[in-house]
Amino acid sequence: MNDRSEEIRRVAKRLLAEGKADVVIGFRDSRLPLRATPHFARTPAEADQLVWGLGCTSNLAKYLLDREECVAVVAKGCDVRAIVATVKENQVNRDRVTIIGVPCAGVVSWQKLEAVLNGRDLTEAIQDGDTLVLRGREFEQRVAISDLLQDACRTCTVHEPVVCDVRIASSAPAGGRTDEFADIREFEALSPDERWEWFRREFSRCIRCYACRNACPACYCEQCFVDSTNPEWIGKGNDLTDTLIFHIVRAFHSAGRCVDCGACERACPMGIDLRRLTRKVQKDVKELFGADAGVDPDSPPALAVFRPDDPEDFTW
Amino acid sequence: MRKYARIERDALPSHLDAWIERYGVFAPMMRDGVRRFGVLSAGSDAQPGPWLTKVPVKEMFLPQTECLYRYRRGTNGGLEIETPQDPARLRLIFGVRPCDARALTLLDHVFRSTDRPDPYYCARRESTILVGIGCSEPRSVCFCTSVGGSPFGEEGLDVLLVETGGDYVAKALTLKGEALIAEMPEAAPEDTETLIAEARRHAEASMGDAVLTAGLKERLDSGFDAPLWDRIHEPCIGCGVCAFLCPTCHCFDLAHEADTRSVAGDAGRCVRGWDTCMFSLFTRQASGVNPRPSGKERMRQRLMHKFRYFVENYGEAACVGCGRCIANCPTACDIRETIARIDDAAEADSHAQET
Amino acid sequence: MTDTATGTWQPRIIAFLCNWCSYAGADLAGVSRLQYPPNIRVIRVPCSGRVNPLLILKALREGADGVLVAGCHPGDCHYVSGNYAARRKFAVLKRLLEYVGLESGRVTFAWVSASEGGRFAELVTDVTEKVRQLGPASRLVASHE
Amino acid sequence: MPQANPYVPLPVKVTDIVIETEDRTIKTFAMEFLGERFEYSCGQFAEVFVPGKGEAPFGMASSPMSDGLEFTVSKVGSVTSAMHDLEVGQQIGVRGPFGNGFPMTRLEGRNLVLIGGGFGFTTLRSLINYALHPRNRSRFDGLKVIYGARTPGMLLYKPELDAWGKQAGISLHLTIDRETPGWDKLVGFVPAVTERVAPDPDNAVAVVCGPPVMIKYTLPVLRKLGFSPDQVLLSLEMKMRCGIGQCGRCNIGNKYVCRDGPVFSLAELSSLPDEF
Repeated sequence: MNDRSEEIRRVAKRLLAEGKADVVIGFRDSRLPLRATPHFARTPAEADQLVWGLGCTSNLAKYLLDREECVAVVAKGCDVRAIVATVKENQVNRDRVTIIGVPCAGVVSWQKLEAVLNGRDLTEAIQDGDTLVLRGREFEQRVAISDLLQDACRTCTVHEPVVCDVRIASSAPAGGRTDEFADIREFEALSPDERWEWFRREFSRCIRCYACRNACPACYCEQCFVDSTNPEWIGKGNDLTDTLIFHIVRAFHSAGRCVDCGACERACPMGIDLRRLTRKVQKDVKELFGADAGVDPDSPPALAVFRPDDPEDFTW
Repeated sequence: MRKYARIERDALPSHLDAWIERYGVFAPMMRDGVRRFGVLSAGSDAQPGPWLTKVPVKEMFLPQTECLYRYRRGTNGGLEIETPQDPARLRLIFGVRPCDARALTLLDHVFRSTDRPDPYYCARRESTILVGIGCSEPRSVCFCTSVGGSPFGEEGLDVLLVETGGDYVAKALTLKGEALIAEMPEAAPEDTETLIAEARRHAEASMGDAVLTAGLKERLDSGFDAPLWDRIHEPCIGCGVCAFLCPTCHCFDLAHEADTRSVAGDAGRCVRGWDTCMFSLFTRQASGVNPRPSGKERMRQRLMHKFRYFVENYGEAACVGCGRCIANCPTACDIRETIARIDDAAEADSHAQET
Repeated sequence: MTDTATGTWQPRIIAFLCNWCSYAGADLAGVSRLQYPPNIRVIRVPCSGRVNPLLILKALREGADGVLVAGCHPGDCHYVSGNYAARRKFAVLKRLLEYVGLESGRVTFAWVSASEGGRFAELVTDVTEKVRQLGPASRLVASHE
Repeated sequence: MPQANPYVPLPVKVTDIVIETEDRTIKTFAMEFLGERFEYSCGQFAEVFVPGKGEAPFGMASSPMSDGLEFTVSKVGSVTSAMHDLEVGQQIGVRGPFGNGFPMTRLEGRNLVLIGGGFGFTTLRSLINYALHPRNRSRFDGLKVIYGARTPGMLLYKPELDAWGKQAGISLHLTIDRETPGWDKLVGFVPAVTERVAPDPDNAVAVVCGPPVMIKYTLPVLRKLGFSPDQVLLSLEMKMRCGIGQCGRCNIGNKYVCRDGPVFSLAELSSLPDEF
């Protein structure tokens, strides 16, 4: 167990004992290497199961929605951004949330891990500096952690949480870099036909399981438009057009709200490049309105406000 | 006819090519980055690997979406219905894992061995030959042996292939299977059985943790209102990954879609698509009332259906231990742990009653 | 859509017009006997801010060859700021739709005031011509396959 | 003989439409099969398909002894609204029959106590007409019917109610919620009226169909009158799609309401999870 896990447990037990939290939401190990599962600690014994590591991927801000109890939440930089964004949208009562901020240098993408394993069964993963030693029944392979980090972590600008009530000490790199959206610009440079072909093909493997939507801390509508029967915006079958509209609208609904935590992408069992849509929206909101969700607690969500001189070169 | 045959590794592609001449042949392959069953074309090498397809073979029988019929109004307003043609060509699915094949026998209870069989499912089942491959290297998420299966299980298959020293032996399990291997070099029955038994023993011994399913149904019988359900669903985000990638989950929705080019819905189709009790919409009524209003009731339903109701109706659980739900859950919920927690809760409960 | 009588394709364009300005502008164009193509199907909405992007996608899904959304000029909104809010939404939406490969010209946003009958006729003429050049819509149209 | 393909609707033609209630929200549609047909029993249901709109399940309102097929439809959603727009002569589709229907072997030789409220009366009407048929009347003992609606104008099947009222072998107790000029029958909610009418549980079976709140308050009355849980039958309403126990939507415990129900005795329901 690492120092950060120990510190999280200590903090969790203190918050529970002091009555500052009824539940501490964090992670505990699952039986799979590099995969931690969200954990809801209400007793000291349960708090002792809390861990921190490369497999702590879920965005725990999701679990703050619709919660009556006083909560303490173990939060990475992106989780904190999501909390800030949802607090602004009045979905989470900040007074009832204690943020245990954890500086984070990135988490592992299990889709990337799956690709590296190529069908081999992983039974153990041990961190050795910047490297992970992956072991299975008949193999051992060393992989640079940076090659397994999920893409969202590579462009992360908030290794250090922007807000927190308790900070877990760590040697994670402070701050972050500026996201240049290089991948998005590259895609924009393709022809419309090429983009359409990519879009159709990439999303044709969607199984409409809605894991992307359900993992996203910004998706909290009481009734999602895909579930509406009157009006029925899109069919309930699996017409590719309907799948594409679902993903367009999901991305659009994230405008000015998406914190690019990558929760959607790592939830996708089919490995769809979902961030290629959400990041486009994120980039445009930044370019058009100079806004980035969840970074500044005091600025309103970008699409909830306007300026008289907003760009309108897109109009006829 | 012979029941056992030998297939040398190098000879497998030519057998596959021969089958391709006679059948539509499907095999596990990477399709757009996802390992699933796809059409095998002549000349491709489909050597089985250590993996399990991400999407189970279920999709070959209950596709994610399918048209059940098209309708249109004819002249004088008559309702004309057209159902899809039954598959003309026999299909051969190669490389099916025993857990997936066994799952089909469970689906048969629902769709086939009933007084109102599903014609679409049945047509596909009846026109398909299943060639399975035993799992010499079970993965760490596998628990087929805990739910009545085996890495070398034979249920549902027409032929079982077993890898041995780089080559394969084939065991025909049905008449269809015998016909399939009729032209291959014969293998000695007793030796082959010994070899398969040895491979099976070896694989079963290397399985991961057993999941205690004995008595699980009884614990669920008395545990509908157990406090455990308030907690167990907490990490679950209510998506459909576990159900959609489960080889035995089979709930579906029917939708009637009017052709947008038709006038006033005079033409359209009835579509069936995967659905799941994990979605809130599944049971929500038009009035807004939902008999299973939260994640708690929905997760309980899925587990109860698998390990209690299905057992009551058909004598076996609706789980084959393939581990897909474990490997693919976005929040790493583990059905093995869930079952263990049901056990713990039942035990704590019985202790409480004693004292 | 295909005109069954002549067998030639004619663009079918859904136009969401704000009640206070653009609809009145269309009215003025009509009263002034200004000529513009008959390819638009007008849906009157209280404000351009009312146009949920889902309505645009729904129109495309159901086979519209083009969608036009028109509202009051910025600063002139009957509800003070509806069109300002709409402007932000549509800026993002239009970029996103074109990013995934929808042809530029399928979806058009414009400001037309009640006094701009001429501008309205020009707008419809131009939008119809652009859609005509693009041909029948296929992207984001429900396929029913 | 059930249909070979349970998903394909059989074409039917609307032969008659009766507006049942004063607010015009409930209509009864009579239909005839145009080709293949199915036989059904009381309490079963069918999926009615309106092209361009979809399907919705309805209990058969007609008696199996009659030639045609009747459904009484309350206008609530898109399919039912589309049905209300139908005209005589139009063609739609029907697939079925689905469900267990009323268990005739358990009803035969018994005193039938049929308690209905509002729109829930439709399948009871099928049963009453079935039991009153000259070929069947001797198969059942007494026939006591308690039926309530908000107002006289909201009662369904008015001509039949008049006829039953004059017929021997059926005792009909009609009630409305509030005193209304010109109404000379009972006044009060169904549970209270049931208590007043006090059907004798001896050799009786009660069938209760109506809105949830009516059922909720009627069941304790029956218990008080001495009806045991297996003497009380209910018809469940649940979201249903396929009709043959496969799509999973109406699953409760190890039962599927569409296949194993919709008719359950109170005794059977008590062994199922409370998810309906």
